[in-house]
Amino acid sequence: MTSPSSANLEFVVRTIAQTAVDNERAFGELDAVVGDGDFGYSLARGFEIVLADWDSFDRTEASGLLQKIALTISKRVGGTSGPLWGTAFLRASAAVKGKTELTGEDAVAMLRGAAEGIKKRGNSDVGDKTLLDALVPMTDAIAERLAADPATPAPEVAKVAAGAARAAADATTSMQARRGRASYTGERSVGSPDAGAVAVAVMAERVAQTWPGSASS
Amino acid sequence: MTSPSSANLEFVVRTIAQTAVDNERAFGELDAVVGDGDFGYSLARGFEIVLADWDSFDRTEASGLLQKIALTISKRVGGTSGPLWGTAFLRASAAVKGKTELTGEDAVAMLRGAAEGIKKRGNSDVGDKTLLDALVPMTDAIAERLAADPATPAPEVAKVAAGAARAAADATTSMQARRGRASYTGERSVGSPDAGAVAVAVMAERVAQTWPGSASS
Amino acid sequence: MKKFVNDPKNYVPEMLEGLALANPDTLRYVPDYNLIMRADAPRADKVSIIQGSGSGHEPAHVMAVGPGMLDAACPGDVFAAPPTDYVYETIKLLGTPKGVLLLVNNYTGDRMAFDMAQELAEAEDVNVRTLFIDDDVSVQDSTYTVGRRGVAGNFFVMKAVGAAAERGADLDEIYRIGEKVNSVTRTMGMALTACTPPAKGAPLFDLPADEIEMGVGIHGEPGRRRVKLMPADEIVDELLDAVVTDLPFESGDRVALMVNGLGGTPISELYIVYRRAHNQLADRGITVGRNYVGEYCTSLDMAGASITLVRLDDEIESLLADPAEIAIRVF
Amino acid sequence: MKKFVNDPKNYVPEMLEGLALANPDTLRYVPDYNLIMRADAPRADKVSIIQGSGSGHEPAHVMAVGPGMLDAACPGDVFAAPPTDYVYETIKLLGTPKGVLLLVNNYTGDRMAFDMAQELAEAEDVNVRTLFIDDDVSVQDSTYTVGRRGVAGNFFVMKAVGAAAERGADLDEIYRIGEKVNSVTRTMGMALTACTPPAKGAPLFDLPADEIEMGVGIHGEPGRRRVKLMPADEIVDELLDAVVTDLPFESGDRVALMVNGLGGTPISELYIVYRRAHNQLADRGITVGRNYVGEYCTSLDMAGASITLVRLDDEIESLLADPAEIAIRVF
Ligand SMILES: Nc1ncnc2c1ncn2[C@@H]1O[C@H](COP(=O)(O)OP(=O)(O)O)[C@@H](O)[C@H]1O
Ligand SMILES: Nc1ncnc2c1ncn2[C@@H]1O[C@H](COP(=O)(O)OP(=O)(O)O)[C@@H](O)[C@H]1O
Ligand SMILES: [Mg+2]
Ligand SMILES: [Mg+2]
Ligand SMILES: [Mg+2]
Ligand SMILES: [Mg+2]
Repeated sequence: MTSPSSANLEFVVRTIAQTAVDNERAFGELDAVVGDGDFGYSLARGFEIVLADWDSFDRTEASGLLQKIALTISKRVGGTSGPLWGTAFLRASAAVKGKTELTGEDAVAMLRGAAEGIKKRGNSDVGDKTLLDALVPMTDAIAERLAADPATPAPEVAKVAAGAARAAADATTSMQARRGRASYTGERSVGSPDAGAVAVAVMAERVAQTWPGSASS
Repeated sequence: MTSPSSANLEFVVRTIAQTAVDNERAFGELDAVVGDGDFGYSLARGFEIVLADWDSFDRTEASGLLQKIALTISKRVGGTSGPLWGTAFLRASAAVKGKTELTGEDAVAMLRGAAEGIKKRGNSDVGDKTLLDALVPMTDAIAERLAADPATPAPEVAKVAAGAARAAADATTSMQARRGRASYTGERSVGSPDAGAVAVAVMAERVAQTWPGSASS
Repeated sequence: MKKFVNDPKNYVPEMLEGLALANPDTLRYVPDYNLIMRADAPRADKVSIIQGSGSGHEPAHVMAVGPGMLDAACPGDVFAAPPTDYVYETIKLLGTPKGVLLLVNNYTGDRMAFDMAQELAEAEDVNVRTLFIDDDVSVQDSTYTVGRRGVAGNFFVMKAVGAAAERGADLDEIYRIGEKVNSVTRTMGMALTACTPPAKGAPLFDLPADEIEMGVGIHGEPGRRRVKLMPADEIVDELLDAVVTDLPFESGDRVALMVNGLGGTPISELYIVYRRAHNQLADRGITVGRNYVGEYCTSLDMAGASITLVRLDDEIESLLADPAEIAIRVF
Repeated sequence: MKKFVNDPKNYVPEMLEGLALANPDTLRYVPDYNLIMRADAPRADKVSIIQGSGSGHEPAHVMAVGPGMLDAACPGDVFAAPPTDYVYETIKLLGTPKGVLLLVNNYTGDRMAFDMAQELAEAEDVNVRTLFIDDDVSVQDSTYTVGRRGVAGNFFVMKAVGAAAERGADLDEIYRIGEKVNSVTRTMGMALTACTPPAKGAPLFDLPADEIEMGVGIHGEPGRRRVKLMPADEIVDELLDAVVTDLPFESGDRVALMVNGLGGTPISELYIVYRRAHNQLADRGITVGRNYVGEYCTSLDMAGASITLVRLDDEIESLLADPAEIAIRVF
């Protein structure tokens, strides 16, 4: 795998941000099924500022950029998503502190850092029917692929990630929520996918589809 | 015409009361078009008490019976209809004070008394798109028929009354309301008949259809 | 029909019973005449103030009974004036040597019931005056109609005459004050949705999802015109313009501004309305001396709002500022 | 969507602006942090009380700011906890030598935002304690959930700690009182209709014309079960039974009873609910010492209601009876 350069990181982050903005309504609808419908709104309000302020961010260093985004999110995003996604970006930032060139292992480390941060902040784990149930399997799939073939090209890794995230997000449908607002509904949360998990999958798919130079972009 | 006996008066009054109770919803719907929808409810609440208390009423004398009904209505019927219908019965009562046998002229006198009472109480007149626009033409038609043939049998008079009331009530559709709640809507009151006028027509029709010994009963 | 209702015929009595249970020391419910009165009324040293009207406008008027406001409210069924007899009995119960003031919103049914009841009571030597309230600018006053309707502005009349009565004013003085307040009070409302009278069990009129009714009456009577849904600020501008130009209110005036919810609109939205109204008045050079945001005169569960302005002078402002204790409260 | 709204993104700020315009002498709106605070806060001789939560529950909590209740409210967007940063800035603005008490309804997002903000503020030596409110009996408390939700019962905690703070109590004492009130407060609500968040522009969930949601959350979260529409009395019986048996409240208890409207239900219906609840409590030998009928914690325009009981003792009752001056008012 060619190391995910700073440009790749910028691409991924911007794509996540753009996906959040574009899917405000869709993500909200998903959250409305057993939640309160504001997930799309909350994410979009934060990430639209990320996009608007993008040019003012110092992007020379990955860790610094991620920290800046974490701060923007904690400042402007409310709900459960503000602290969770803010923490996720902060931990991703910490995982690559001081690095100038990013490798595939760094990508995995950032994602693992993000997941650990969410677990701690949310007092939650895989199996609780949250975005962790897409994020963690996706990270595992990336790590596995890179372990099998460290030279896997980045667009290929992105496709693996997207496939794993989508399958995992879909699989949340049969789970019962044990964290977040959806958990109040007990068994009634079974039968629809978790909004946060789907958001992770949609973001990963968009990243894979639009990866610069990728076939399907 | 055979003189409308006390039994005939009792039949007419009971039929009016029963019609009001049976048409609570229908009369309410009519009032909802440009009014506030409570006309059927108001009438029904009063006339259901008239029916319930019927056996306790002293019915030996027409005037006394009508006065009793007037009192029941002022006691229990609210809205515009309470004072108007209460006044109408009170004036009808006054028109036959002291009489033991009722004639066709007495019937006309009672109806004219009722209409005059409504006009005075409501500060209204024929042409304002109210129940007067059915009551007055109906009374005129009865008076006319009895003038032409004083021996017209009662069921026949009832049919004449019903036909006139219906035609007049239908004709209120093209009128603009100048009294009552419907008048607030100005030109928007044109296009639907007045609830009060229709009620008069429906009552007259029921009287005609169920007149004891009448063909269609 | 999605409502807290048992038998629709008991809607009003059960509400009144609940109100009395919630205020056992201060209010008395008289089921025979469908009446809510102050437990300590009538008081010989005070004019009694009675407001009657159809129900469905709560807190008006049954929840406005208490020291500094009404001595009694005499409600009819939903949207129906009370029967004459109940009004008459209420007047008799509340009669005092100083007299009784009847506050009546200007509707045909209410006028007739109160006129008849006043006549009956006067025949028994009760000293009664009746004040008609007609603040609704959405209805053109003309000889072809029964005149303007009384809507949320009735709150200000109740409050001012209630305060004056509490201060010990006599009947003529109180009547003068009430008439003055009514003469400087103007209101216009609009509906986002229809209301559902419990006895009807369905919306009183059809209002498509993208239309609103400007100038609606508090009984769901159609208003001036039906228009497409607009942003809050545009709605406010239209209501306010109708109200301001009617009196007219002018630059330099000091006013009370009421944003009244019609029953189904949450208070958050009422403050969005208030914001615009306040700012628009400031632009016109009109100062808001007192403001009222909440539900004062509703139309069952109708979503919508009305805007009322009262031109203040020292006398009115002082009466509005007097204390009052009624059932709607936070503590 | 039939609402008084301009750009849905400005729903909350415009409401707060309206609230501040309506209370220029007593409230201050700080747009940078979406904050409403007492104009005279912080006061060095007094613990500051802050409540934060999503918006859409008005009058909770921005309209509960004032002497005797909150010193500030820190609302998020509709149904979304405020951003951590805003909470942090609010704590700093309201910091006093006597400390700050944060009142937080027990929801994941609110807990996290307030936890993080408290950590940040403590790092700057502000003395902060956080009290979580969780009165909703419709959610079973278990290790598999995040615990009970905080709903309308938060009013009683705010009122009691607000009164204690005004009396000069110190932070630990106030915290003790707040915890005690929370521990004897139980609520359950139900929805007749869904609510419509302005940003979504459509009802949050589908509730057929003949179904209701028992145990609904104040953010439109589904409740215990969906059942066929019932008469008011049956609804009340089910809510009350859930509340009474949970603590449990027992014969001989003296309680505060709150019937809280969820935003779209008129006060007339709330008194129909009150009537039944009061009578049912009497049948159980439970005395209503104080009652509250109206809107305290809403869910936008949802039609529905919740019933809250608080077991009173002399201390709680005396704190609830203390004066307070907040924006929701009649005069
Ligand atoms: N404790 C938690 N840990 C991890 N993720 C969570 C937790 N609670 C909620 N989530 C995620 O957040 C999403 C909801 O976010 P959001 O709508 O902002 O929260 P809220 O419930 O406060 O409205 C859920 O779909 C879920 O993926
Ligand atoms: N001033 C009036 N004179 C005569 N009839 C009237 C008058 N006002 C209303 N009506 C009649 O009363 C009917 C409405 O009665 P009702 O619904 O009880 O009145 P409200 O408008 O008080 O609800 C109208 O359809 C009309 O026929
Ligand atoms: Mg949500
Ligand atoms: Mg009517
Ligand atoms: Mg009526
Ligand atoms: Mg939320």
